[in-house]
Amino acid sequence: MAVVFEKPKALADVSTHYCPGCTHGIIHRLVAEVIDEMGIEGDTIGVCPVGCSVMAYNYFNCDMIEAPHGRAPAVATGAKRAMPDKYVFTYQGDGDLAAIGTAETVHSATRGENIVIIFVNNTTYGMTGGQMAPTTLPGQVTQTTPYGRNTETQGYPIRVCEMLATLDGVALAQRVAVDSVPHIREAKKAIRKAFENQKNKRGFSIVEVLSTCPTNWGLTPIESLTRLREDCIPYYPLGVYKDITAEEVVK
Amino acid sequence: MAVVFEKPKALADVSTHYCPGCTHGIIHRLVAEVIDEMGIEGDTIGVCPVGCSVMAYNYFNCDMIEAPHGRAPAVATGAKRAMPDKYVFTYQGDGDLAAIGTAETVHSATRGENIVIIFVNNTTYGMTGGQMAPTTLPGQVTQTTPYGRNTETQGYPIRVCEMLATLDGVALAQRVAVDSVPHIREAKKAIRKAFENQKNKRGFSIVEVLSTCPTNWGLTPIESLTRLREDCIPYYPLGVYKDITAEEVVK
Amino acid sequence: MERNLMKGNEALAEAAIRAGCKCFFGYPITPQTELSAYMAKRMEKAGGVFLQAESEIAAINMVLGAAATGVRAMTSSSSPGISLKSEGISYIAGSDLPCVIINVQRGGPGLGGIQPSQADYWQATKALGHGDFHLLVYAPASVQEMINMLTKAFDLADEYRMPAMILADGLLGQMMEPVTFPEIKANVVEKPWATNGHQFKRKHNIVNSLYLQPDGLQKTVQDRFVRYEDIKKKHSEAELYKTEDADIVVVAYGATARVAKSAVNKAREAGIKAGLIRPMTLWPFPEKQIVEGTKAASDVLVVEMSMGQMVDDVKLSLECSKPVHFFGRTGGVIPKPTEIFDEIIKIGGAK
Amino acid sequence: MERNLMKGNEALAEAAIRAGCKCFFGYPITPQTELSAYMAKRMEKAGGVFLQAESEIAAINMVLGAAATGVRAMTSSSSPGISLKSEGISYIAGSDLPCVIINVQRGGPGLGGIQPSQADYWQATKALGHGDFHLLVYAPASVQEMINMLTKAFDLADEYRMPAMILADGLLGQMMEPVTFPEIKANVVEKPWATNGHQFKRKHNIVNSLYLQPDGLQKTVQDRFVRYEDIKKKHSEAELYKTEDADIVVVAYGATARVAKSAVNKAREAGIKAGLIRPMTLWPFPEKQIVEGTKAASDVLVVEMSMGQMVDDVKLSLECSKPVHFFGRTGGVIPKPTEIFDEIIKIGGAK
Amino acid sequence: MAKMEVNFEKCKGCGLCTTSCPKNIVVMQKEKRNKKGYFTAECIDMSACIGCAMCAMMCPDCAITVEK
Amino acid sequence: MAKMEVNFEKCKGCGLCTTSCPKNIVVMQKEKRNKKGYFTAECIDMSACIGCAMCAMMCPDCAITVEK
Amino acid sequence: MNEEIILAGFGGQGILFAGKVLAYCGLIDEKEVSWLPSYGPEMRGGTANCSVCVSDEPIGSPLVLNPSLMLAMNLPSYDKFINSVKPGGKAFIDSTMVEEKSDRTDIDCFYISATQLATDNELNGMANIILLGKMIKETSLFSLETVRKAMEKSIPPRKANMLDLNMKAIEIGMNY
Amino acid sequence: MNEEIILAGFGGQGILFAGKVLAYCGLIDEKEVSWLPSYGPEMRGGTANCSVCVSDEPIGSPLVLNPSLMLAMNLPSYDKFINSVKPGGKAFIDSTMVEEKSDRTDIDCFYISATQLATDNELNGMANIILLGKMIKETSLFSLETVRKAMEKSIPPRKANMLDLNMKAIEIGMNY
Ligand SMILES: Cc1ncc(C[n+]2csc(CCOP(=O)(O)OP(=O)(O)O)c2C)c(N)n1
Ligand SMILES: Cc1ncc(C[n+]2csc(CCOP(=O)(O)OP(=O)(O)O)c2C)c(N)n1
Ligand code: SF4
Ligand code: SF4
Ligand code: SF4
Ligand code: SF4
Ligand code: SF4
Ligand code: SF4
Ligand SMILES: [Mg+2]
Ligand SMILES: [Mg+2]
Repeated sequence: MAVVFEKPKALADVSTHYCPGCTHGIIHRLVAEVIDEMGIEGDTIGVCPVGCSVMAYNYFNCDMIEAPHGRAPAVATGAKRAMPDKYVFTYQGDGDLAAIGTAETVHSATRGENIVIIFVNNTTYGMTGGQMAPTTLPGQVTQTTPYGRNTETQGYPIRVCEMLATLDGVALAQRVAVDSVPHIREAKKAIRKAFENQKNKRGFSIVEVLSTCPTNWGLTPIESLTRLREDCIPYYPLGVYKDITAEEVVK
Repeated sequence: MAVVFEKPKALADVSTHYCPGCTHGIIHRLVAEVIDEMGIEGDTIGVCPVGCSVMAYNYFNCDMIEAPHGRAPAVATGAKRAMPDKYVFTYQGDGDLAAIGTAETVHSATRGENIVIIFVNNTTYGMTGGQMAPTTLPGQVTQTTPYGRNTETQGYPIRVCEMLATLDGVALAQRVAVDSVPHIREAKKAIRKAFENQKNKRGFSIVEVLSTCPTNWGLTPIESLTRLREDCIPYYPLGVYKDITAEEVVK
Repeated sequence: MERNLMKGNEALAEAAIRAGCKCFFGYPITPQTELSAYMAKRMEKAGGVFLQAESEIAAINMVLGAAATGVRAMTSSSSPGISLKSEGISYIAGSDLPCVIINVQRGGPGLGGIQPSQADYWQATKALGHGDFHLLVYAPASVQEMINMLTKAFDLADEYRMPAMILADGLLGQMMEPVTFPEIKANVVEKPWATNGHQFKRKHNIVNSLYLQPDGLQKTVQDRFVRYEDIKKKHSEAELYKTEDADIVVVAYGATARVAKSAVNKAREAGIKAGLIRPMTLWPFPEKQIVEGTKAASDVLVVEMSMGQMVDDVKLSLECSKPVHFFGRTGGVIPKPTEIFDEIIKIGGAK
Repeated sequence: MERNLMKGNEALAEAAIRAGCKCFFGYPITPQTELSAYMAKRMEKAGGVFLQAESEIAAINMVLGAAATGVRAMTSSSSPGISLKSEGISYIAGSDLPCVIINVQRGGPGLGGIQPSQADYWQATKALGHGDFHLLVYAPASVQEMINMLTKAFDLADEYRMPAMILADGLLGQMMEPVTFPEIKANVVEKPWATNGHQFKRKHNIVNSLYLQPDGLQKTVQDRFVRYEDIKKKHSEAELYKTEDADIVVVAYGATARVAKSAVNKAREAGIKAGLIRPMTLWPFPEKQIVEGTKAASDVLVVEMSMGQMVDDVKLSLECSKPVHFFGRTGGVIPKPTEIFDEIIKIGGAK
Repeated sequence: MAKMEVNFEKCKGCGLCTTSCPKNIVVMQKEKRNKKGYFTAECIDMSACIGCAMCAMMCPDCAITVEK
Repeated sequence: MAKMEVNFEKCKGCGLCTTSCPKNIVVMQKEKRNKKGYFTAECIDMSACIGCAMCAMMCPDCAITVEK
Repeated sequence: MNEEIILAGFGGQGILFAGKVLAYCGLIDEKEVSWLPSYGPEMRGGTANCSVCVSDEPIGSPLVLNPSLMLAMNLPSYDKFINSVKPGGKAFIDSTMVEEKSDRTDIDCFYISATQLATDNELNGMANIILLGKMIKETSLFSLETVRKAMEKSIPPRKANMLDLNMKAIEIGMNY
Repeated sequence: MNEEIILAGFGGQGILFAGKVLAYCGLIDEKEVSWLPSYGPEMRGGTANCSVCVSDEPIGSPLVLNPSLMLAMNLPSYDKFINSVKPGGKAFIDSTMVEEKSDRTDIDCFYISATQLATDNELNGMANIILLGKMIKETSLFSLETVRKAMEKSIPPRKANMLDLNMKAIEIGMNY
């Protein structure tokens, strides 16, 4: 009998600190699988800022840099500019990437910085106990929107892929989800494409992954998958918002 | 004989520090004319951050707050939330609004903050002596792109109106120019619409004004108008990128 | 009055609302998240504004904007977030605006840890941003004191037109203790300088920190320092505990002072004449009280949850006239009463 | 070697390139814009990276990323921009990364002015961000010294794995003086900790400042402070000028020291035994040199372009054993030689 | 024949794997807690397992290995 | 009849007004500098002025007043 | 009275709530009290614990290092704290969750299958309170009256219906 | 030698360049020198000026407050600095731009219609150098040889063709 599925090598053999059923774990694995498949673990530098995934440096086996909250794209830019032949990726939450780090996100995108951004959108600040994130859905109850997010006073969610797709430097902007095996397969393909883009010096690639936070959503892990499917995906439609390689093919 | 044109009352009767032919002066006047026409000088709070227009507090006769570089939308948010019945506007340069202040810009927009943003895009950092701005055109020579902006290493310009138009909180996103009298008339109409939006609590309105910087462009004021027309407008097409009142009419 | 259990973070929020705070702008960070959460629940009902900003920088600049219009405004964060606010705080000070800033300190530098710390002392008292300026800095040591000091911070901030800080730590922010809320008379200060719309009734107001002429800037700074001198004279505060006859005086503030007090009591039980000075304001630093409280003492022991930041201020207060020892824990480690007791013994024994 | 006129800002840039700086990330601000402009012209040709960041915060974090990979990296700004970098600097210190940061100081607080100032002394030496940490701080007083100190800053930063700062001001940044560039042997330090791809040849490296266990964080901080002690012993620097027999010793650094030297010369001409101590490193502070240089003195006069920030360090160095007077200008005002001379006379006359 | 194996100590008892098995043979047991205190997942009919690894793909903790 | 007037001391001599006059009667004089050192704009044929204010609309310094 | 108490278990087991009830008991009996939770990401899927002090004297550090009373609801918590209990102290252990037994002889250990008891009595999620009942019984720190008042204070008004269930759990613990 | 010099005028009149030539003269003659421009937004449409020190001794503050030599190319600059000139000092004034005359008797004022001269000699934009020529003539600070070398240093290679024109302007000034 042959092993058809096991932990990828680029992931350390340790138990993560993530809550049971948190899909951060699935997304970690997908990134690690791509690194394994491309054989680039020795040439990869990961950048993780603050958020539930802050300790990802203990989970990925490639070299890792821990970045200040929101600044991973800047840190990645520094690393990539210093080492243009290495693969540099960031792994960021929605609070990190779309709130405090908005400027770094937009500018690394418009610069066409040749990096990969894995953007984990779980519609809340997981690490700090479930406050409103820029991506929190209208009406969603969080620690700082105890009566549900009121768009009148607390504004509207940002659809990051749609926004970044307006920028010339972006090579790939795609939104995927990890609520089911077919979607997980799609997510992995997108991540692979992003890393291939970096290999081929095509510029900035972002893969937005819709993810769960059972703990702060107040749902079981399985209920969380349902919410992801029924509430989040409709608001954040999955799909490719920009893909310059597709354009190359089409034209 | 009746006066058909004179300095608006909301502008102070002083000589500005702007370079000869700098169109900041025209834009100041348009804002002041709208304030006069709406009779709201006594209820208006202007917010000017750092940039050539940093001393606008000496030029506008309404109450004025000087904001840190890039933070005018946050300062304006604070003022507006504290005084919801006042008119609050910011007056920001392209370095200010689209570089260091990107996060504040995007978030005041997505929040639908009920303020007016006058965004003066002169494709450079005027105040500090003409460095590359996020809006500097490809190939444009500046102090920090002495060989012309190379998009390979220095990235692509941001088209702010196009980007912000993807956000739900935006009521108006319009780009105008001040290179000719017809365009100046259009610019004033847009500014008026923005202030009317605030009056009617419609949310965030931004008017991007393509402007000149003869000093740092190394051109005469008249040559600068030509550049505005021939180089800038084609790259930054004038027009309405979002207007919820128009949508209301259309639907 | 009824005593209730309340978390430090929540007590600060409730106290702010009662002190007439009209605008709160925050950004989540451990260990002070409960403060925002409380505001989110109560502020709107109390007729005020709660807004979660996109970042600490946005939050402090929203405070600047709100404070400029004359309302009471507040923000709150923890160490890394406070660093991010430093430019904005410098602007607020330079624009002579009143406001209150909470720092529920955690271990640093960098991301550090989230456990209690006092390693932002220098930042708070000497250099919260560029340029010559100060904040009022209050150092509470109990949940009740957080409430009392917050009220005072708003009042003095308004009176002197300057930012005030509550320098707390994770221990104080997270713990629950019994508290009561005194009836608060919000000290209403006229703010003729506020940019709230001139209504054609006055010249336009300008809130600004820019002075292109060095002489002009120098003059505003010097004028501000004259006000600082006045504050130093009138508003420094410290608690003196068993210092009258103390041979060894411990100086400690905030949560550390609680532990130090246990150690002092223990030392007294062991027959050692120990005492405690607890600075309650860190700026202005209670220099006179330090001199007063160490009159009988041969030695001074400063205890901090840092590598030693207040220790210089104690030396300077004493004009280096007595040996000032230091015992510190950092990175989120809380000193134990026995450790401080041992230090007291060591100093006593070294005679 | 040929002497050429060069602006301070440009000299810093050229010196960095020669010292093997591979990455420069900046954001424009007066009065240091020429530094970026020079880098924009030369860096790429020299095989390095120049990138104008979208903000000071992005710039310092790009430095963090580049430094993490093991290359020499630098950024530059002026006062408000340095405040914005403070979180990032604290992270760099907390991650034990070497880099060089330039602060061409201007008047504060807030937007302040753009003329020379020394009011960021406390920030640079005590609290450039939250938590317990220090930077190496060099205070050049001439364009030539900017070049020399920059090289040293890179070398020591690498050796001790910590950030180093050149604390200049608008006067030094903007002025031209004759300079020569010494042949520089870039001190190549092995960086086995660098996150530059492990190539399956070693365990993965981690650059990090997070320690969730307080004990772990305390230990790293304490270990860092052991290194600091070593630096204090070996690397403090000061210039002593006519101090051997001086009754009155002026202590001043940077541009102010130039003016002070003129005043001291004037005083000597007038028959007053004056001398000058010029701290060249501000952290570590040259305590021994202060003691040494004031041996003969009855009085010490500290002169700063601030409301008095270094004065405490001088007092502490002397253990308050001599009267330490202060004369300051702030907000961009540069003290005049005659003003300092008058102060010297006043102190002398007060005897 | 295929085989799926749940690492007893790694499993966090989240149940996600149970949602994805096309054969519906992955369930949560209610008998024995692991050291962390979780009831873990298990395969109740290994002979029905087709080795598709869909359970494993859904597992956030790499607690499942599949052989075929 | 209409009248345009250039405020001599306010004018910065930029020339923008000269580009917008439909009657082409606004030009820069080369005789007299104002206190700031600028040669200013002037109307060379007031009788042709139609008071359209297009010159004034183009002026960044509110240096032109138009009456009609 | 000077009790230093640690309560520990998983997040979700009601550790912080049980601590709060204890603290309110002290408050009602006019003691000095403090309550301090562990906080931060260690809560994510890890252990949660809190320190409660109840004393006649003002409380110094609210952080308990060597508890006189300890309540443990899972193995990691038991492992972490069992050896820190003061000699002469008491430990209350949920034996449904913790199979081990301490070999310390200088403290009293009480093993209560609280989680099982809760399930059996349809009091799911109240194992914490059952353990608390046992603690109150064995220490006689507070009267049942005090505990009831403390419960009233601790339970938010909109969950008032939980009061009786909680008191039932207390009794089950006291009668164990 | 210890000259403290201020040169002032509009931005664009070549004030900083003239100062740089002076500083290079000092450098070539092995003096201590410094050059310090005014900087910042006051340059926007306002005045530009610079301080140059040339001395046998190390230079303290490079900021000149009371110049021994002053060169003014517009009215605001003239107004700003004329009264700060040291008694015994010399002022060189572009009389095309500045119509006023100083009534100070303790300094020597030279009025040169430099801008006009530049136009007349097809040396547009070199009024600064004409004034500099006059200053060098009246002070005998540097030899023509030194000035030529300084020009070579100050003019960037790609503008080398400007050298002769500049030297012509110097001569016009010297012969005025
Ligand atoms: C400057 C700063 N501000 C705030 C924080 C606190 N903080 C840590 S993580 C985080 C947000 C986490 O949310 P997200 O990025 O969505 O990641 P998630 O935990 O949801 O995966 C915040 C606000 C911090 N560490 N630093
Ligand atoms: C924190 C901070 N960084 C940098 C600066 C310096 N600075 C002042 S204005 C400016 C940019 C001006 O450009 P822009 O916003 O486009 O306005 P313009 O002058 O072109 O009208 C910069 C970088 C500053 N004042 N504060
Ligand atoms: S808090 Fe939410 S995002 Fe964080 S580990 Fe737990 S479930 Fe995942
Ligand atoms: S520098 Fe440019 S933007 Fe600034 S005032 Fe001059 S012309 Fe206008
Ligand atoms: S491998 Fe496929 S069939 Fe077998 S248990 Fe897993 S999901 Fe079911
Ligand atoms: S998905 Fe993994 S962790 Fe969750 S129950 Fe299944 S095996 Fe256990
Ligand atoms: S008002 Fe019209 S016609 Fe008259 S000068 Fe001006 S632009 Fe020309
Ligand atoms: S546009 Fe105005 S400032 Fe310019 S030349 Fe005409 S009148 Fe003068
Ligand atoms: Mg999130
Ligand atoms: Mg601009």
